[in-house]
Amino acid sequence: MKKVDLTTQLAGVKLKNPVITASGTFGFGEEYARFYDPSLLGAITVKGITPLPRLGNPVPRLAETPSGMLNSVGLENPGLEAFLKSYLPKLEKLKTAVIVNISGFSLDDYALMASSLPEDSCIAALEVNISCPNIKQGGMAFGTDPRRAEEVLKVTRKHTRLPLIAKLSPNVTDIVEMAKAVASGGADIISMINTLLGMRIDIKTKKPILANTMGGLSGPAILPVAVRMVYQVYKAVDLPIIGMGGISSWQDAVEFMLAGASAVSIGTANFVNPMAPLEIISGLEEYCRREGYHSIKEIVGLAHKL
Amino acid sequence: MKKVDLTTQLAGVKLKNPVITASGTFGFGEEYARFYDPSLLGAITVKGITPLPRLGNPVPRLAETPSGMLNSVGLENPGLEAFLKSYLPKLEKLKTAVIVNISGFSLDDYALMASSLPEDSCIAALEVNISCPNIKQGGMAFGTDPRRAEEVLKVTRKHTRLPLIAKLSPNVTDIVEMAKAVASGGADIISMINTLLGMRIDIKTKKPILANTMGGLSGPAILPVAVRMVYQVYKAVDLPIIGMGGISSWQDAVEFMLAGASAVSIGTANFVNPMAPLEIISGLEEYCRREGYHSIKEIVGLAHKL
Amino acid sequence: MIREETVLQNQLLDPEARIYKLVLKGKVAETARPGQFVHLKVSPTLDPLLRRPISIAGINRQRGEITLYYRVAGRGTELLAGVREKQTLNLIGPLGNGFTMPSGGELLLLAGGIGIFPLFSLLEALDRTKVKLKLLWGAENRRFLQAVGLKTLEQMGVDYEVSTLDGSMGRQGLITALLESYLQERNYTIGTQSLKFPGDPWTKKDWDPTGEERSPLRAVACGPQGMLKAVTAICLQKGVPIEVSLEERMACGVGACLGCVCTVRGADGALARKRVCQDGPVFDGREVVWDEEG
Amino acid sequence: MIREETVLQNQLLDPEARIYKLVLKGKVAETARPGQFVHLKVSPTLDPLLRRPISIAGINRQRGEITLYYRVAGRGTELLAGVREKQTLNLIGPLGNGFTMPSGGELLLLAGGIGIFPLFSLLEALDRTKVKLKLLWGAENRRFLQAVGLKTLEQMGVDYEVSTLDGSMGRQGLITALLESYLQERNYTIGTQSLKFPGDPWTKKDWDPTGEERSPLRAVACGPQGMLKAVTAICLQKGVPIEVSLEERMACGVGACLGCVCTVRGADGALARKRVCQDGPVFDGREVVWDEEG
Ligand SMILES: Cc1cc2nc3c(=O)[nH]c(=O)nc-3n(C[C@H](O)[C@H](O)[C@H](O)COP(=O)(O)OP(=O)(O)OC[C@H]3O[C@@H](n4cnc5c(N)ncnc54)[C@H](O)[C@@H]3O)c2cc1C
Ligand SMILES: Cc1cc2nc3c(=O)[nH]c(=O)nc-3n(C[C@H](O)[C@H](O)[C@H](O)COP(=O)(O)OP(=O)(O)OC[C@H]3O[C@@H](n4cnc5c(N)ncnc54)[C@H](O)[C@@H]3O)c2cc1C
Ligand SMILES: Cc1cc2nc3c(=O)[nH]c(=O)nc-3n(C[C@H](O)[C@H](O)[C@H](O)COP(=O)(O)O)c2cc1C
Ligand SMILES: Cc1cc2nc3c(=O)[nH]c(=O)nc-3n(C[C@H](O)[C@H](O)[C@H](O)COP(=O)(O)O)c2cc1C
Ligand code: FES
Ligand code: FES
Repeated sequence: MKKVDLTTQLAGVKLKNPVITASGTFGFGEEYARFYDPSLLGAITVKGITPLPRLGNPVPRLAETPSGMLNSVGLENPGLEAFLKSYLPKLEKLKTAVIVNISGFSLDDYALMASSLPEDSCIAALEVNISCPNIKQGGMAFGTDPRRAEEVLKVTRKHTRLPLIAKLSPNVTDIVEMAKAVASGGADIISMINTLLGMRIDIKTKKPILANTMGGLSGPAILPVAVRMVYQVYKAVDLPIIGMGGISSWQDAVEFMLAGASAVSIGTANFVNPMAPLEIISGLEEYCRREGYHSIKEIVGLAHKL
Repeated sequence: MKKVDLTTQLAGVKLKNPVITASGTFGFGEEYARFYDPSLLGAITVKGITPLPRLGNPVPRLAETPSGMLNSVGLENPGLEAFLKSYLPKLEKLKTAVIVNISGFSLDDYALMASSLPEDSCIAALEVNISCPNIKQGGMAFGTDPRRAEEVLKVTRKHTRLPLIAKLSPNVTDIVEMAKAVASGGADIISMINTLLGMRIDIKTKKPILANTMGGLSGPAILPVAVRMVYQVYKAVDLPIIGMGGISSWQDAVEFMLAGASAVSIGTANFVNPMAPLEIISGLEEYCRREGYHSIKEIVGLAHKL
Repeated sequence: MIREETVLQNQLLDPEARIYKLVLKGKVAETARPGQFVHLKVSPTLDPLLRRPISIAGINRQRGEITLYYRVAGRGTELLAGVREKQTLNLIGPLGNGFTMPSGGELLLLAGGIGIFPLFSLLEALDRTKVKLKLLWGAENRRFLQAVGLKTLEQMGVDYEVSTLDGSMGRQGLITALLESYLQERNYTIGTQSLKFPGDPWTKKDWDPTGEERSPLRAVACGPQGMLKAVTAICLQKGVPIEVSLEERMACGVGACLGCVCTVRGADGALARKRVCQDGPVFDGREVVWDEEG
Repeated sequence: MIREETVLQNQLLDPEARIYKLVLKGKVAETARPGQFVHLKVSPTLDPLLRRPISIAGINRQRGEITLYYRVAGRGTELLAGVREKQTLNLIGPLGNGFTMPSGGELLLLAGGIGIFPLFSLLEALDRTKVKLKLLWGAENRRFLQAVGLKTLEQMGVDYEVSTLDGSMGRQGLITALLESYLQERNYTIGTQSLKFPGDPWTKKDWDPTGEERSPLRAVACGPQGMLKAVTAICLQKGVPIEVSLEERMACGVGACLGCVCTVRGADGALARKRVCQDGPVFDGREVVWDEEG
């Protein structure tokens, strides 16, 4: 039996396979090392970093929803300095491609982070998060206005030679317009989708469950919205796509790739089944073999072609 | 034990209880009569009507998703004339308030339907559907552009004295902006949400499952998005709200009412549990009794107050 | 109509094709007719959300039992396979129109693969002292046929012929070949002209052998869509009236969602939609428009 | 860490409070420590999606068994209640840090309602020839206490006092009153000053009775947040070191999602977050900031 070529090329970024773990769901790469060696992954994406440390929002930060969950973590993170000093050296040892997710409250924030993150480390790319629904200024506001999204990308682009991934918010009327904006801002890759804005109310206390009232909806529930958006953007914009949103099985991953994703990212599924990313890697390989493809690249965007 | 007052007043519309069945999920009121007497409901909403009969989209029109489903029925309906001649007389006999959902491809379409639907029949209100994701012109396009949404409401308003319900699409960046637009266009009531645009791909055939490629996502999966939007609109706009999107239990219905809905509409849940609307009516009553409310109206919007 | 029925048996018949036999005790048996189906809830949770339609393959009114056969096709039927005896299953049914039951003449049953299942209930219910029966069954291979129903057919003493794709039993090839030679052998002086719709409006008479009957032979078919289309074309061309049992993805199962429609040509010649769940699943072969453009 | 364990018992203890005892056989028992928890998958489908954290209340290393007690609180525990013997349950565990195990002195256990459960495993594991034990338990009423654990406590020969809200057993009122009189009666010359954080940095010594010990008495508490806050305040004010087992809504259970944090005051006096699942669930009472503004 011939081996299937799982290597994936995203703009300049080479991955050993197309399976990535999503920002905010995989800590800083160590938490899941008790289950398997993270170097088996195509890449890992770390929790969103901001220039200064953040405590994030108060608890409760989580609420379950049908086939999904809400979170309002609010970008709790150690800040840029501590990331560089304490986390990056440990990430270096994981021997896997690292994507650093950066979030800001102003254009300067993005500029600062882009210029501070080293270009010659395990960092394979920066994921520019313009879509976090859990913070008040900045965050999603950048991700729902095409002009501001373009600006964020332009500024970030100026301050680093690392490949830039623009992470899109699904909370928009026209995802294609947003994708075109970040493309013209200089994004090399598009990742999508971040969480949908949602909320739940506790019928006993009659208050919102989340201390922050609203939160980001993730998990299988949002999969059909994510597949649709990947499909639309693949058709309209000529950049590689990292697809995510509710992927919990290799079948889901295949669906995203057929829709046009060159790689996939696994988020909420890690919480339910820590082995999901590895099961997805072998499921993708097996699917290609069974269907007679020699390389995983052959299935990208097939749903547009047949 | 004192009886709880379930009567509900929506603008001019009086309902015996706040539980309505959603357009497109309850046929023309007869289909579920084998399970219970539809006059027990607060109101029923009929399938979206257009001026001319429509065959709708080809099959497959349905795809299941985690805790949800996609449909691309595409407004199959008998047309205005047949509705008036064959369906309205039968609806009259159901002895329940009827909401007629009207869809159009142009402003003239809405004007025609508004002027043709009788003001002195079982029709309690018209629901102006500006949010159907399954048709190419019109439909959702009206529902994602605030100016056009306002225009549709204005034109419809001119041609009928029936109360107007504006049905909002969730596929927008800013739901509050849309709600304000339909309010200023003359809507008496807001109903929300229609379906989220989604798609699925068959990994065996590598083609979209729905013949129409994309479809509308409904069911429990979308509940947190719907609750969030009802909450936002209640805060910003002073019109009564009919809340819907994924309601399958009385607990869900309470959540919508606490968020700000004066009534709730049950859609996809009918398919899974035909008795859901009745179970929700008695659950709401029991909840009020247990929590010490004399009238269901007291719980509307409580999540904003405590 | 919404019922909790008790599982008496849930048995794997064919490990390769993953086909199960499910026997349920409850009220559906009281009113069920051959060709109808039940709409099953396969999980008590919100996922998978929708019910699953399964044909009623056996009806034992005395014992209050129905028999279903199902193939594990995806997540829903996978969960169904895990259901154990004595558990209950929530279902809606019986639903749909069912087959027309002839009281005489000859009935030709055409089954493709697991399309045999709904035909079992028809076989069971027919008065075979009055109606002559012939069954043609096309499938993958011998193993499938044996696991799924040959024994049942033999016990019932049904006159049948089979075809298999790999030639491991009966004639090699498709059921269409079997059907064509059967009609040729019998050299029916059946329909003198081909049947079509409109211009050949459907009348109950076609199915009433005591009336002035054009064709003593009628057919009923169940199987994959391609097979139904092909056998319908052959039958109508030879003037043999045919009923087909269609499948379509369903949500409500009761005619409310318009999810499961098929396209038909109405008496006025115009295209129209019918709901497989409520107006079917059994349709007159003449009215079905197989390709929407047609 | 991800395991399929076999259900040996899933028994309803108290029909009114809906409390169940669940005994599982598998590998968790090999390494589990008192105060840790397991993260259970309650449905094979995608809904409910998340795992449920349940404390380990009993560890039998020889037999490879753990015991859990759970209250039916919502959809997830409702599904758990339906699990039958011989089925398997998918779980991750053991997770969390567990209680500090003293090797001498006196340990005061403070339980609020079902907060008794994780304390069972501590009771079981302590060397009671070396550590003096006292348990104070506050609950709703006598029925609850009897159904949930009094028998177990008596079999173990534990010295306990209870309080009930309705006065149906023990002292009427809250556990705080019980605690205050206990400390008063004993008239401890324990901490001469109240314990706080920072300025009173946490040292292992507090828990090491062989060292130069300020307090021979230490406390461990588990129960609702309000009770934990109150008993912590009392203990610290009297100079009694206390460990508390916190609860918070969890997604990952392994420290990756930052969903389950609590607020702590670091050694530098600044507020910081810790993860209940990974850095806890057991925390030093002095570091916990109960109200974020605090
Ligand atoms: C009237 C009718 C009678 C049927 N009778 C039988 C029978 O007796 N035995 C049997 O094995 N099968 C029968 N089927 C097909 C059966 O309903 C599907 O195989 C089953 O729904 C697949 O569900 P799943 O969850 O295993 O597959 P999935 O692929 O996971 O299902 C996903 C969704 O697609 C739908 N779906 C998938 N395949 C089909 C299909 N072929 N037809 C309709 N919906 C589908 C499911 O209902 C579900 O909503 C019948 C279908 C219809 C419409
Ligand atoms: C470390 C830890 C140990 C625990 N040990 C026990 C135990 O031994 N026995 C026991 O009965 N309960 C214990 N709990 C509480 C138990 O986890 C919840 O009662 C349970 O998750 C409720 O799930 P549900 O689906 O029944 O309720 P639902 O309300 O339907 O749950 C919805 C969501 O909220 C979460 N949730 C709801 N209530 C709580 C809660 N009180 N704490 C944390 N999450 C909650 C659920 O995990 C789920 O994600 C523990 C909780 C934690 C954090
Ligand atoms: C708990 C949690 C925290 C998250 N934090 C971040 C973050 O810091 N930055 C970011 O870009 N996305 C964040 N996300 C979004 C995920 O990366 C992902 O886009 C989203 O969850 C959809 O994928 P999923 O359904 O597979 O989880 C977070 C998601 C979750 C559930
Ligand atoms: C099969 C189907 C058909 C629908 N048809 C219509 C329609 O004709 N007009 C309309 O305004 N909404 C239509 N809807 C949307 C529902 O009325 C409702 O807004 C949506 O399904 C969300 O509610 P639910 O999650 O409870 O189903 C349809 C929904 C479904 C599932
Ligand atoms: S399944 Fe709803 S109309 Fe047939
Ligand atoms: S539950 Fe994810 S960090 Fe604790």
